[in-house]
Amino acid sequence: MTASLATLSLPNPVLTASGCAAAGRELHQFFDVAALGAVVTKSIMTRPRSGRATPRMAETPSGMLNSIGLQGPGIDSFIENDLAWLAAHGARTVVSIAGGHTDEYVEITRKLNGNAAVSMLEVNISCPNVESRGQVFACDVHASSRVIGAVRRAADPALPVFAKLSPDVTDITLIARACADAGADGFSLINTLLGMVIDTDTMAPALGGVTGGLSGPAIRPVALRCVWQVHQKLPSYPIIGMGGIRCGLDALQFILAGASAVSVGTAVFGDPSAPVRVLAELEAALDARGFASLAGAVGYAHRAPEHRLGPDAPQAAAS
Amino acid sequence: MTASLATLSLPNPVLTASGCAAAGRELHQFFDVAALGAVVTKSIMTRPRSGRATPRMAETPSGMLNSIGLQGPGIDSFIENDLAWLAAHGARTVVSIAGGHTDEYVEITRKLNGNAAVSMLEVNISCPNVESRGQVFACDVHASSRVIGAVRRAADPALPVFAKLSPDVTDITLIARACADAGADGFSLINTLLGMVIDTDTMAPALGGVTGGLSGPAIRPVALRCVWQVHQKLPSYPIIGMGGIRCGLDALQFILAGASAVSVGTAVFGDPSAPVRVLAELEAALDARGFASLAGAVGYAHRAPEHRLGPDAPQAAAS
Amino acid sequence: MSNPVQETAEIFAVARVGEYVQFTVVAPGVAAGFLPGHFVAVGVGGENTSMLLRRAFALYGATPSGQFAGTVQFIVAAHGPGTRWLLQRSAGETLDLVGPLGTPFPMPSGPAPAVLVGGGYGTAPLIPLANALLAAGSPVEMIVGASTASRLFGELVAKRTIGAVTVTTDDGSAGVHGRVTDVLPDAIRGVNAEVVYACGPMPMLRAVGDVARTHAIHAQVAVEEAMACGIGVCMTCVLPVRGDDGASRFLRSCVEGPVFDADRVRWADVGSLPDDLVGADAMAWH
Amino acid sequence: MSNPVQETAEIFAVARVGEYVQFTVVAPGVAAGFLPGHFVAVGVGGENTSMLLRRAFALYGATPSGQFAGTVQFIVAAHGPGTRWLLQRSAGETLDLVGPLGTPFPMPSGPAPAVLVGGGYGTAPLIPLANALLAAGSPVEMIVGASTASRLFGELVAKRTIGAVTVTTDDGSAGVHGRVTDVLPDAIRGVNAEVVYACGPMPMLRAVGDVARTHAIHAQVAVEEAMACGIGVCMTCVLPVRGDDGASRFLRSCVEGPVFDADRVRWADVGSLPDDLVGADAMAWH
Ligand SMILES: Cc1cc2nc3c(=O)[nH]c(=O)nc-3n(C[C@H](O)[C@H](O)[C@H](O)COP(=O)(O)OP(=O)(O)OC[C@H]3O[C@@H](n4cnc5c(N)ncnc54)[C@H](O)[C@@H]3O)c2cc1C
Ligand SMILES: Cc1cc2nc3c(=O)[nH]c(=O)nc-3n(C[C@H](O)[C@H](O)[C@H](O)COP(=O)(O)OP(=O)(O)OC[C@H]3O[C@@H](n4cnc5c(N)ncnc54)[C@H](O)[C@@H]3O)c2cc1C
Ligand SMILES: Cc1cc2nc3c(=O)[nH]c(=O)nc-3n(C[C@H](O)[C@H](O)[C@H](O)COP(=O)(O)O)c2cc1C
Ligand SMILES: Cc1cc2nc3c(=O)[nH]c(=O)nc-3n(C[C@H](O)[C@H](O)[C@H](O)COP(=O)(O)O)c2cc1C
Ligand code: FES
Ligand code: FES
Repeated sequence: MTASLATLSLPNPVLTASGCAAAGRELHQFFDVAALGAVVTKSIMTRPRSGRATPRMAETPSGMLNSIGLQGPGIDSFIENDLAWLAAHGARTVVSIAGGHTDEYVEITRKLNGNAAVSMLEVNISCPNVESRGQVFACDVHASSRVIGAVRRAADPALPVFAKLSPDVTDITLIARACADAGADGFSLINTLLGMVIDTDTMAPALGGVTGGLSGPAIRPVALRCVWQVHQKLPSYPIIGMGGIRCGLDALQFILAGASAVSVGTAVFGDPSAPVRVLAELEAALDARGFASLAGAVGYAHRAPEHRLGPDAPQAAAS
Repeated sequence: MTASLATLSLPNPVLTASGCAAAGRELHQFFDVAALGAVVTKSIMTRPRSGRATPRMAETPSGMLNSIGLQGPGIDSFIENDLAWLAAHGARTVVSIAGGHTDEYVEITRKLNGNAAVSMLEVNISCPNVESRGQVFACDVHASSRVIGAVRRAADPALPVFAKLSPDVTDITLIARACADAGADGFSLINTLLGMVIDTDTMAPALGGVTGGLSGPAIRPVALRCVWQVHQKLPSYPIIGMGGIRCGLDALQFILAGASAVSVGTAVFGDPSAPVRVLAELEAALDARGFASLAGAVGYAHRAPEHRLGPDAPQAAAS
Repeated sequence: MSNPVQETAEIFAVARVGEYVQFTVVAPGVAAGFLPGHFVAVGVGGENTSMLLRRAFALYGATPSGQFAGTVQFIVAAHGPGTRWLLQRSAGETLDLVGPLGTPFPMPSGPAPAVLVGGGYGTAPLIPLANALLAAGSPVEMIVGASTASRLFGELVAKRTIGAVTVTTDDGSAGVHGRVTDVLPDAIRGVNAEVVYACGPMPMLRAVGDVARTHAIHAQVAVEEAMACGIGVCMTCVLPVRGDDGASRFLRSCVEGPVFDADRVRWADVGSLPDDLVGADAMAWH
Repeated sequence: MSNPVQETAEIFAVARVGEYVQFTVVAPGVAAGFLPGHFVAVGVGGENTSMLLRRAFALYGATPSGQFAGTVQFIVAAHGPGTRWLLQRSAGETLDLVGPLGTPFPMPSGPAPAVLVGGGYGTAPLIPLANALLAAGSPVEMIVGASTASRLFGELVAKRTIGAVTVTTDDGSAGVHGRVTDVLPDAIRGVNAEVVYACGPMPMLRAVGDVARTHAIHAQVAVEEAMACGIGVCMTCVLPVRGDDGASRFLRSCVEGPVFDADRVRWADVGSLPDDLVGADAMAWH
């Protein structure tokens, strides 16, 4: 079930989500990481980062908040240890990169150029822009466009560059359009929603970081709406859909809304082998609906009823 | 446990949420509507409205989507039947008003002026602006400010006017600031998040309206964050907090984040007497924490640890 | 209104009936107000569930007094996660019920011959209705249909209640090979019916309405629309219904229904927004 | 790594022990890899639950072979909704387990006298540790403490295992009136301990570490930090720990712990971000 993401072709459309699979090693205890479409690694920055103070998570109804703060070893250690491990284990790797200013994104990109272990760059622009008093890049068309343009120019031309967008904006299609114009080859939708919980015992915010990112099935309707909107406005741009995917039918919703692949994030915390299970269930679901190829299902829900018959029409729809 | 919302004083801080209690009559079968702080009525427009085609709802993890489309009888019938019934039953009433353009909001406001049954206007600006190709008022500072300013000028000066904001914006504090500058006396936070579900059997959007509003506990962390942010930026403006409140401790979180009252919405669908239960639980929770008054708890979670002692300090915090 | 109450109801018995499961629960408040056509809204999933909304089930019966005083009965078919959860419950556990809800079947003012048509578990609310009609002296005929034999419900009880019942299945696995509407005209003529009552899938209800109309009698049908609240506050459960004034409006099937006069329902427009609906003109941009 | 597996585990027995409940579940894969100090992550809430995350419990024992072959045991204290759900389970039902997880207690290379200190249910993982130490020829002393008598766990089993146990309670309702650290110095001296092992609340672990340091021995302590994944992928469960190089880092308590050398943990900085942590300088605007 080949998934096609710009110039990249993957054996299947199920990926991990950045920050929910570290660099694959721990999940490899539960399933072969090479069996996935790709491993998307935790967003990496130039230097080592401590991350935020604990508590870093709070469970919420059908979701969770995290305020990890991009704890990580820095790009050099990442390349030497994590990327090498992933390559040695035959995994295709999407490297998620992050930064506090445009130059940092470019610096990381350059370090990754020419590394055969990298299949794609996912640019996490849900980071505070240190040059703009901490405003998140992804919340501003200009900042988003500047980072994506710079990464696209710096990156090996053969390497697809996907912009990972935040749902915390008035119109996600405007940000997507700006990124597309700046050279993004596709989109990863969505990052977490900003949320918070107050601990009613301490009567203070439950997270060390006060606010945190909301993920899990709770946000799935919002994620699906974002995929739907961006696919509608920019139908030729491939999308990696994510946000609360727990089973094959959840993944199918994203495909039908316009995603060419999906990432499984928070679900891994409850079920470490969720990504391979979702893959098997998605394959069965597509099959049951008579789709000969994944491509035939991508964006299918956008078709007007009268266009649901035809070469790609699943039997279910034709009957 | 008096709640104070600008010039309005309510016997307690628990209200219904607009669109989740109709005009009180049906809930009165389960509890006395006069026992609540106030009944917030379904958003009313000038003329009768059919609302959207069905299906109008989809259950989602810890949430639901609705695409009712503001079905309602129009302001005249509302005043004659619903408002009269509420007054006859001793309920304090917050009338939620909606419109497709500024004049419509003004027209409704004028019709409500001088009606003793009305305690407050809640201006639902999460409506498409027909003069701006359907862009939602609440997603634009100018449109928001224009509507709120016009309603404030048209309304009886003694009647508090609250702006009900949408979370689907890049920075809700900017919209709040614009509404405050235009004369809003306070805020109702939040309306639903835009979301969607795709039916994997029909492979088409599950809702007649394609997208719908996400409500319920799933959105509580987002709602709480919005209340926190707006209270932080505009501490002197009272807030009615809502979004996924199901029990007294949920309500307490909103109070601690800065809300002076709360609305219980979707929870009513699972438990018709949720509002009175939430009220009893909230009272007990405040009591257990040693708060002598509701006012002492409003925004308490914003205090730095060293300011948690003092006249309003609950015993729990002082020990 | 139906004077609904919210009750924590102990499950008295759970019994498998064909593909369905019959619940008998102790809910005196619900039982007290019961009339045929009422439904209950049942909380599903237990504490900490991700399912917020109640599930609606037509009441199959209520026993306000006597040996099983204060019990009500309803029939559950497996559908999605909520009904799956219900089907895993057993006697002694409790359910959270709100009911009785809805507008019941209108009863004729005096004795009046009637045909009752049930599709699948839709037969359930017709059994207490049959009893009430018979008690009022009305001759009753009953047709019970389903796609296949295992999906039939209530044919034995119906036979016991009324003396005779006509069974149809789409696949011929039981009774007459065909649809309920194939045998309805004969039944109407046979008993000289003045009214038809029906409960079952929407296409069936529509077809029953058509047959009734050709015989110039009314059909009172109980519809099934997805409901969020079940008590009339949310406006999700509407369908387009013609009023006395000739104008059509979206009416709430949970309070103004679930029983409607089939002739008033605009079947072809269910699931769309007809232009001539009251207030449809105000829907620009919505 | 601990070679964890995911297993659907039938509950073999549920037994109340003071304020706690002891679960014995059939999980041969978990049992196979068990070493003292390992924990399991248990799914809670069942199908359609709103609780996404697993709950961590220290393993109280595992029986890889013999009569109860393939079972593991853990102790659950009531805390919030997840543990409340667990406490409602009964034998015959199944649980979803991932384990064994974490880095177990390091064992001395040869026989070495040790003191084991358990606070509340923290005694649980120390019982299999005591057995392992005794089997390796190490003399073992054990201190079991709690705020009050009903919160004690394992004092009888400890006594049976080791021959003697010192009990403390903060309120004096059982054993010595006081804290575990009040009796720890005597215990260390009594057995001439080369190492202390502890599991219990964070302030207790810190205090145990302080006592051990004054006696110039190591304390290996099992911490409890809120965990989202339990398997090392999410970075929620960190605490600041000094490394061999003298530099401090946030380490994951689910894989690099839960057992740490108390001297390496920067107790005073747990819950904050010390400036000198590796990578703290990169945290502007975060
Ligand atoms: C007035 C009325 C009477 C009913 N009587 C019976 C009965 O006697 N026996 C029986 O088995 N079923 C009956 N139903 C249908 C029953 O309510 C649904 O099968 C059930 O709600 C499905 O829930 P689920 O979680 O299994 O499925 P899901 O499809 O997962 O449900 C998701 C959501 O959609 C709603 N929904 C889905 N299908 C329906 C439907 N057909 N009708 C209403 N809501 C739906 C659910 O309430 C829920 O909120 C009745 C419905 C109504 C409205
Ligand atoms: C390594 C380890 C071993 C443990 N061993 C035991 C044991 O043997 N017996 C026992 O009763 N408890 C043990 N705990 C604590 C137990 O995991 C928590 O009490 C439980 O997760 C609380 O879940 P809840 O839903 O009841 O509470 P809630 O407070 O509602 O839980 C909400 C969320 O916070 C997390 N959380 C809350 N408190 C804790 C805590 N103290 N530690 C970790 N996560 C927490 C939960 O996992 C959950 O994700 C252990 C924890 C860890 C990390
Ligand atoms: C603990 C945690 C850490 C995350 N870290 C990152 C990250 O480093 N970079 C990133 O782009 N997204 C990160 N995310 C967001 C996820 O990749 C994903 O976009 C989001 O969680 C929605 O998907 P889900 O609901 O399946 O988790 C993180 C999410 C979680 C829960
Ligand atoms: C079925 C339904 C109808 C609603 N109708 C309105 C409305 O007419 N006007 C309005 O301002 N908000 C409306 N809302 C939003 C609620 O008032 C509330 O802001 C939102 O649902 C969040 O609160 P909750 O999670 O407690 O429901 C509606 C919500 C639901 C679920
Ligand atoms: S289901 Fe809410 S109004 Fe009918
Ligand atoms: S709990 Fe996820 S890394 Fe430790």
